[in-house]
Amino acid sequence: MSETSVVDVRDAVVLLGSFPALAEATLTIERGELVVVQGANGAGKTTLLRLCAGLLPLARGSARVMGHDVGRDRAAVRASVGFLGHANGLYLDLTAGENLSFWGDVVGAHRAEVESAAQRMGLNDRLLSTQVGRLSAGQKRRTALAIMAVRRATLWLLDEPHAGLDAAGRDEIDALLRDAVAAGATVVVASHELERSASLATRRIEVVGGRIVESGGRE
Amino acid sequence: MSTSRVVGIARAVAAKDLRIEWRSRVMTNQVLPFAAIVMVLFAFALDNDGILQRVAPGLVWMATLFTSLVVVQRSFAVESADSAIDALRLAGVPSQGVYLGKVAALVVQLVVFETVLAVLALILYRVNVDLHGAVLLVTTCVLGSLGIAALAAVYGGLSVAGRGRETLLPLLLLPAVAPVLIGATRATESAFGSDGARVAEGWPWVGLLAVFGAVFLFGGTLGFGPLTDE
Amino acid sequence: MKHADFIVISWVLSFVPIALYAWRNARRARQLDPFVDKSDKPWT
Amino acid sequence: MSNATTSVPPPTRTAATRNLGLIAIVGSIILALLGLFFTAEDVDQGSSVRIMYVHVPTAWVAYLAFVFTAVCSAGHLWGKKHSLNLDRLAGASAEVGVIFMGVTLVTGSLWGRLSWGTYWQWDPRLTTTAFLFVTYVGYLAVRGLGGTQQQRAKRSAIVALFAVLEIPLVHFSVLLWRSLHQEATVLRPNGDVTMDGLMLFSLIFGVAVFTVIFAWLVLHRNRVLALVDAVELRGIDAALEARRAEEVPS
Repeated sequence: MSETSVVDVRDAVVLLGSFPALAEATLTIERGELVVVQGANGAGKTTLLRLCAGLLPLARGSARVMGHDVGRDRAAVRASVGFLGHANGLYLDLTAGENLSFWGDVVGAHRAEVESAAQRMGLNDRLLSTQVGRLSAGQKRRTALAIMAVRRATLWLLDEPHAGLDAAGRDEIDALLRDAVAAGATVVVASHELERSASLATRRIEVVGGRIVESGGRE
Repeated sequence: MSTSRVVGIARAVAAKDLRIEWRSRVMTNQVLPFAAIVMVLFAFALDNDGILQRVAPGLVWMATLFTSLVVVQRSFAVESADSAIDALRLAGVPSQGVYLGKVAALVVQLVVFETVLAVLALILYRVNVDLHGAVLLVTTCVLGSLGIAALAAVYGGLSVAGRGRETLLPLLLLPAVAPVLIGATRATESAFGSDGARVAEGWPWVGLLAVFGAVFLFGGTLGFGPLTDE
Repeated sequence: MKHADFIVISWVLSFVPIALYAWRNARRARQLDPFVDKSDKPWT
Repeated sequence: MSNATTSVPPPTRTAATRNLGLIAIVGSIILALLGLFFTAEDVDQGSSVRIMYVHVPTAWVAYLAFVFTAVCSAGHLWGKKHSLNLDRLAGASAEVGVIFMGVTLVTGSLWGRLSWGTYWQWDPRLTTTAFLFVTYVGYLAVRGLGGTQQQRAKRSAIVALFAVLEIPLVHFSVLLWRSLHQEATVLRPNGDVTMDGLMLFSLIFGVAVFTVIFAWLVLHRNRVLALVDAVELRGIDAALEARRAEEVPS
């Protein structure tokens, strides 16, 4: 468990109401890994992601992301983490480009950075000038990923990113995630599609009854 | 979390809100024409210059109050459509910046609305305002809008957080902005010189608006984050 | 209506809502009781 | 089930609430005797002053209730434990406050009818009372929003603090507004009544009685809210217990 580990969770217990969604889960993720988290619905996949995103309080145990404690310095954790749930968090009335430049202003990124992020995520000029409301699900997802790049998020937490996409769309997303890892990010994807994760992940883990089980891939 | 960062975020949020509003033109295509028609109809209904001049200030501010409901509703509907406001929070963007940005955008839209209405009132109801009166009017519009926007942004944020129905905003906002309605209307009456009111009498009311605006801008900056956070 | 009626109505209207609220509350308490156990009632 | 709801004492009853209840009932009877019979009629408005003994106390206790709600809300927000009990106390106090405020408005307008000749007058106190009534109905609506109990608590606490912040501003602006209208109100029924010793005592006694009633109601209501939350948690447990049983491969 070297100090450079991006995620360092030890015996974490997270309660949803009084139900231990995470019951003494332990996990470490190193920089540059692409981890796929599997498990049935309600087993705790989303809870694990939300914990790492600094969105849930810990009942017991410890959890540090990029060296920051998820409870105490929550703001620092959230600033370095990109969490993408089912909603893309975009402004439908604005164009994709305007959404990107808005986020650029919010995080204080320069114009060049915003443009390079757009290119990296395969957003051509035509798409950038289209209103988000008129984009396809896959294009919206790509815009949301581009925003993560603009935000320079070092840990990408994606909850079922492939939901609602056709085969082509899914391959595109996988390619983008590999690009993000290549560019130095660490990516954790929660997905319950078995064959999808085989090709994508450098490591696969499973959440069963609130605990984490390594299930293959690089150990 | 330096103030310059918060100001930067506020500017970005305000610019984004105003660009969305400019693109959808709800204000210029629907809200303003509606208000203008109401002003004209009032002139038909009351058909007496004396009364019209007395009523004009109250009418301008009542129209502003109800317009603020529409503007706030839209301002936060845009945020919750694709959970954009959650994305901002999840990214650890300081809520003070988001709040101040929303308030600024609301103030701009309300002041534009009030200006058009006031000009309409001046023309339709043949009210004449001297320079001193005009300064009082502008100050009242800005401070009154600030007070309304500061509270509206908080309660608007509330309706996004919980599964709040839209009916919650008027119930919470309208009683609370009563002081703005009273203060701004009295100050506007002084500016219009309606019923012999002198301009100097308006300034104490502007003081009330300033206190109201300051209190809820401060309270809102503190309260908006926890209120909209999970 | 004479003065006296107003006064009586005022007093009645002062206590009736309180009694109604208390009664409705007690009824709700009895309805909930079967679903909770002693640990949920620290006051007993 | 139906007979259980009448004969069996409510689970929220304890020695404390029983005693408080008795004191409240005895106190109310004494207050009625004092207010309706023993105290003298007012020199100007005659017997209509007898409404004062319910109108003024309920107004006072309603204000007390909303301040108590604000105190509990602040306690919940800045307390270390973010205790849900403080949140429930704030909610119970606001509910009782709204009932008392409603009563105050009704008795105020009845009294106004007798002494002013109209059911409503823009008297600063009455106007602020009406404003408070609507504001706290809004607060109770916020308590009804969905989300977890902690979310409800935090959200309601902030709205309660905003509501308390609004009271002085509204009261001040209404006072300023009414001061512009100098019409000499011949009679001001709300408290500007020349009172002899017994009348003053009865009024203060009335405030005490209604405060006891307030405490009694809030105690019971707070416990019912605790039961509601407990049942809700048990409900979630049961449902999730079933879910968990079916997932873990046996």
